Amino acid sequence: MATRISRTFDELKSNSQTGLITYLTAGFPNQDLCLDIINELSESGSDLIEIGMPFSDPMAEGPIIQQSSKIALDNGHTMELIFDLIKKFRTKNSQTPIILMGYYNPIYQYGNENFIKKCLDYGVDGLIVVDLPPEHDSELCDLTIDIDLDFIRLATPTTDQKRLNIVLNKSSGFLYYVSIMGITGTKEPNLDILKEQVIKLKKVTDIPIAVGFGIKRSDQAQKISEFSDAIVIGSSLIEKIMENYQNNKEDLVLSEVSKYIKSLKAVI
Amino acid sequence: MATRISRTFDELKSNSQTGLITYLTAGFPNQDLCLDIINELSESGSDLIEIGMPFSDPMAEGPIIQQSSKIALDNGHTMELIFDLIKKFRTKNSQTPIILMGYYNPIYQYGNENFIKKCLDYGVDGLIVVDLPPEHDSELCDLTIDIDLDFIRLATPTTDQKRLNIVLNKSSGFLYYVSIMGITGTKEPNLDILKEQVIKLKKVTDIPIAVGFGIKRSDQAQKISEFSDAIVIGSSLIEKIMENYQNNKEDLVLSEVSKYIKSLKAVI
Amino acid sequence: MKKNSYKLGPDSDGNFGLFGGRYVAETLMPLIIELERAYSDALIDQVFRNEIKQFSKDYIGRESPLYFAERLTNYLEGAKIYFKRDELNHTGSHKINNCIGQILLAKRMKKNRIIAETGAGQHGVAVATVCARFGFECVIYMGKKDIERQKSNVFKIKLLGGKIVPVESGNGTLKDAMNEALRDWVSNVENTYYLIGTAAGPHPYPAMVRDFQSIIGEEAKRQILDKENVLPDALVACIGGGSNALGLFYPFLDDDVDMYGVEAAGLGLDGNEHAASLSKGTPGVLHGNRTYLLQDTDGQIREGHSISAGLDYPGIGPEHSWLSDQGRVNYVSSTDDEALNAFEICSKYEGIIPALEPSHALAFVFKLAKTMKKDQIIIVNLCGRGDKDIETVADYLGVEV
Amino acid sequence: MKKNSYKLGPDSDGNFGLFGGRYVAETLMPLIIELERAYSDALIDQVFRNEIKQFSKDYIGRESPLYFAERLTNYLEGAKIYFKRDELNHTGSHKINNCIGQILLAKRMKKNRIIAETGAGQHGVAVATVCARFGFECVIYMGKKDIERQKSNVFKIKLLGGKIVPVESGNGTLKDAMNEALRDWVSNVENTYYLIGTAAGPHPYPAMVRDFQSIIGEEAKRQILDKENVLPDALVACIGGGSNALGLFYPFLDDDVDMYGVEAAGLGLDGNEHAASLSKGTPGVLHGNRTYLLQDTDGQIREGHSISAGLDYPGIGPEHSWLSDQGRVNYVSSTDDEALNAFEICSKYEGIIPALEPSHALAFVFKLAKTMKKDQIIIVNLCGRGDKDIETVADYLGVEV
Ligand SMILES: Cc1ncc(COP(=O)(O)O)c(C=O)c1O
Ligand SMILES: Cc1ncc(COP(=O)(O)O)c(C=O)c1O
Repeated sequence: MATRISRTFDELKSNSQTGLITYLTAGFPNQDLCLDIINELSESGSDLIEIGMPFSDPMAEGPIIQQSSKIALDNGHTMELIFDLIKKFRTKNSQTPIILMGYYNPIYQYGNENFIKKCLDYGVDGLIVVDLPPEHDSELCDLTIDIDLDFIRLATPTTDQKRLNIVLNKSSGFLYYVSIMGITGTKEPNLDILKEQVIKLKKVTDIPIAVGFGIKRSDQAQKISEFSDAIVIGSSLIEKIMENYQNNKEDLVLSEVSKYIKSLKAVI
Repeated sequence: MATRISRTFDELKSNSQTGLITYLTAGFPNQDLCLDIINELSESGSDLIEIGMPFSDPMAEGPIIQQSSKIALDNGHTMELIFDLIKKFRTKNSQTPIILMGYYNPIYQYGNENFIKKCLDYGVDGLIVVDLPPEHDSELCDLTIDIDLDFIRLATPTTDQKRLNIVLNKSSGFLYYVSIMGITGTKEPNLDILKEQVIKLKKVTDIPIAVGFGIKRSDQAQKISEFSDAIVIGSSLIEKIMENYQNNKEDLVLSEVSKYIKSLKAVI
Repeated sequence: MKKNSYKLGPDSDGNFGLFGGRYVAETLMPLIIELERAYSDALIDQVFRNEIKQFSKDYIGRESPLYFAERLTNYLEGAKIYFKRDELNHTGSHKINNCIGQILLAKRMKKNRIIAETGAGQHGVAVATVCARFGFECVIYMGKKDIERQKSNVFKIKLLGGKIVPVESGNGTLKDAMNEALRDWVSNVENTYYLIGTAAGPHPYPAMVRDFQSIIGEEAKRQILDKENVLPDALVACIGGGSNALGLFYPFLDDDVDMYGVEAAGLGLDGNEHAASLSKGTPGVLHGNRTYLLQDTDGQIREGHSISAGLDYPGIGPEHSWLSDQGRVNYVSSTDDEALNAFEICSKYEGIIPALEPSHALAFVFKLAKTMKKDQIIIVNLCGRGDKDIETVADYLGVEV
Repeated sequence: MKKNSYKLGPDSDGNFGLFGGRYVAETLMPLIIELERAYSDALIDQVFRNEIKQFSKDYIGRESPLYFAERLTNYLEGAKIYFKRDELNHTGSHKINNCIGQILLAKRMKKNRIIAETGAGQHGVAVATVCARFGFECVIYMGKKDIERQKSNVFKIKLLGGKIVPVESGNGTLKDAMNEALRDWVSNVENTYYLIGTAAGPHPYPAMVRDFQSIIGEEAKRQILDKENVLPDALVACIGGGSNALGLFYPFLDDDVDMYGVEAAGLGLDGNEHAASLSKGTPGVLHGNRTYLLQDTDGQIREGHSISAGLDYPGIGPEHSWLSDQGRVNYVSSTDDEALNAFEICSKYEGIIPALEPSHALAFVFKLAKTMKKDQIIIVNLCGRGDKDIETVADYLGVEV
């Protein structure tokens, strides 16, 4: 079964392009603007969009994404509002894959089956659950096996060969390679080492490889795009939005986002 | 050898009188006024005078005498000033016995022999050292054996028969009976019990018995005088001086002292 | 091992039935697996076991006494009450038992940078203590609010050479400090050992902390048999994350002994101002394990409240969640007021000022003892001393300290 | 007993040579003699001895460890340093050893009103503790200034049910509190027991307190023989009134072991801002005994000064005066600064925050160890924990707590 995600990667590949994946926290900076930004992201060239599900205790995030989650929660974020957001997005856009990214507890509380059903109904294409390692994810992952919902796993610099097999087993959509040892938006990857690691990965899997967690500047993006199938931009995007929004330049948010995405897209 | 103290008691006895012993802290309220008060005391009818040697840690005294000691020390009291006081007193009065009362440490620091010699030279007649029980007083007491200086010991309601013998051995001058269990100027004695105790004492010793520590009012003085050889007035006298002195009625101090002593003398 | 034992958990993935596990970011998984292996190796290494024994004796001051609280027993007119006195340990609580175990493990693993979270600062002090003793770098994550509330523990940590990192994220309290410590760990996996302070977190922590704390129950068992020649009828301990309680309970799990874990009911279980994760929470996933949590219907974690800073964690160690579902241990709670009353009575009747945490356990003992016969026996874990709580109690009673 | 023993004192009047004795008001003499008799009787009563043993174990938490301070030893590069860890005792210092002994004696004597003096509040807390445990009335005399400086101990005493009487007389510090306690005693001889906190006061207190504290040295002797198979080369302890030092020294007095009592040199021995009664005082009589005192030439007692509230007593137990004159024990001193430095180093290197009192002993160990060989052994009495001193130290270091 070809999901929207694999179709997107196939297309990118056939065009010899590297994909651009952008991350935005649901409900940030507010529900309406969030929708506008997502629309803008896809229009400006984001090939896939990750939507972060805010959580009170986002233990893998750096300060920027933490803050965006907190703002969303303080704004009264609920899981229903995420689905509402996706529904509205899908009324205009049926192409760009949407990936929900977050922590397990909100999903678990929502009810795994219920959650998966909603994802399908509303047009979600993939899931990344940060704190569900392969050893524990079957209760969620197994529900996605026969449906059009990719279960995307992460590999990191600490993932050794043996572990990689465990990670890759049942992975679908793409493999999210965490380019640094750390949390989102903090360290910068060492590009030489990163390249080596990705090349190694490519030897053992056919699944596309997206690199994320430390990418900020277009020079990095450009270099990483040379050896990966997609790059993920998260914290730096949120930071741009935050700056403009908090300085009451709400009207500038969309144009800045557009400019930033286009600048990245241009080099990869 | 008949000391000034025994002569005084003999005289009182032959007149069927109870003696009045007054206590004043040396250097209180100041050196000059202290001398004037002592003179006034003897003129108003005090038969014997105890002069308190101020000590930083007067553990048997109540708040009033403590305070008088502190005032004297703050005024710069020294042992030499006591002897100076006595010297001046003796230029006008060679009759009234003077008893130095205090704690051992200042004496010990002065040097026991030196101290005893000074006492003799300046006309001191007796010593009361509050914290030198018979078990420990030989180093001072033995120095007084062949000289005109009485070593006055204390008995208390806690002194049992066996202990009384120890106390009385080497006692001279008079026996100071502490009428209460406590410190100076606090509790009032129970007169019935006190009477019994003094009568018991009189059965085992011929030495005069002075009662002190709790006597304040003339009605008490009167009753105690019926069964004792002398009464000691201390805290209540100091209190009278303190009141007048601290209220800047220095000029009234002497007349008030005189009035008080005469009122007591009249009833005993 | 017995077939029908309550002591068999966790399984190799760290599960106690539904609970426990290793719900962490992928970066940490290899490290956590390495930790588990190192721990299993250490457990069967006589050198390691001897080191723990020696430090327990000479450094912590174990064994801690089992003390017959005669005056309290007479006051309550019920069962005989014994105190297991881990408040006498070096640094004033049971926390050090675990810290000694883990620091020796860190040493074995050649990790010389130690990180930890702390709420009230008790665990932070214990960690800084063992780091000082072993000459390791020490970084303590502590919520900004907690830093302001617990100045003397903060200063102690500094005296011990520890570095305090103020945590401003979230609400600036314990749970945020734990998040921040996990973030540090992800970022410094290679040289860093995360020294978790209670029987929670990802596998192997819950089992490991339980094992290091089980000395409490092992001693208590030997001691009560010495003194009374029978096992106790009931064990009582307070529950923050659950380490002191498990430490006492574990060695008795297969014996015919009632057990009561006492959560903090704060201002009462009706509202949200409590920290009774088991009584009032629902299963969820936080800080690396599945367990009962205080959370809203969206799965967002709520702050706990308790007058006792060591109990206001919104979760509970996974083994407790399992023991509760199994019905093996009874979970009850005491309010702020009840704990304070117990604090005062214990001080006045036994001359022992307990920490506010075990005061919760004592408050429950006050109720339990009266329902029991005079020849029955309760052991309550007096897991911390009250020195640290003097100001809190004075505030509460309106006294200026 | 050996003929040539240092352990024979005092004689029947309480004299250690020139020192000691019973210099009290006549009202107290019968009581003090009764106390002495009761104490002698108790000493040979197996029931009494067993009670002490049991409370030492279950209530105080004895024995206290003898701990090899490996990191400090390596740091100083001299003799091997062992800590005798009486800071782990219930209430945090050696004071409780004596309090348990005396409260059991008071119980035997059927006195149910206990009075005591306290300076920093450590002894006050220990007394209030044992009073709570035995249900006795407890009245603590404490200087007004000290009450202001030591609020948390004051509050602890109240929590324990003790009544604090502020002493305004004199300078409102420890020595005045002792005077006031003696005044109370004289006034309430019949039902009142005066529980003196150090090896001073009138006979039999110095001997009795020494005996109750000797458990420290007895244990240490057994422990060092266990660990090293030899006696130590030197013993070091701080001196306030001298009880913890005597407790450690006494059982070794007839052995070939050097001993150092460390007084508080405050701002230095040159001025008056110290509490070095032996180094700088002269013999005199205060608080019921003859001993070295800080005093002026008129025999008026001077206030001591030390950063450590437990050391600024202007006197010293009489047995120390005797041991000093005999040349058996060396009396040295550490300044405020030296003690604080030792406080910090010990915290950082051993993870043990010592009280400021034993920090004086440690400061001397720092000098002594360096003059000794690596196979030689020093035991230092770590007689109190530093929790109580956190504020003082923070003030000194200019940190806000
Ligand atoms: C004295 C004391 N008791 C109990 C606790 C709660 O932790 P646990 O439930 O892990 O024993 C703490 C935590 O700080 C504590 O300091
Ligand atoms: C911890 C500690 N050490 C020492 C002392 C000094 O007393 P001593 O010399 O009687 O041991 C005190 C007195 O309060 C104290 O609290």
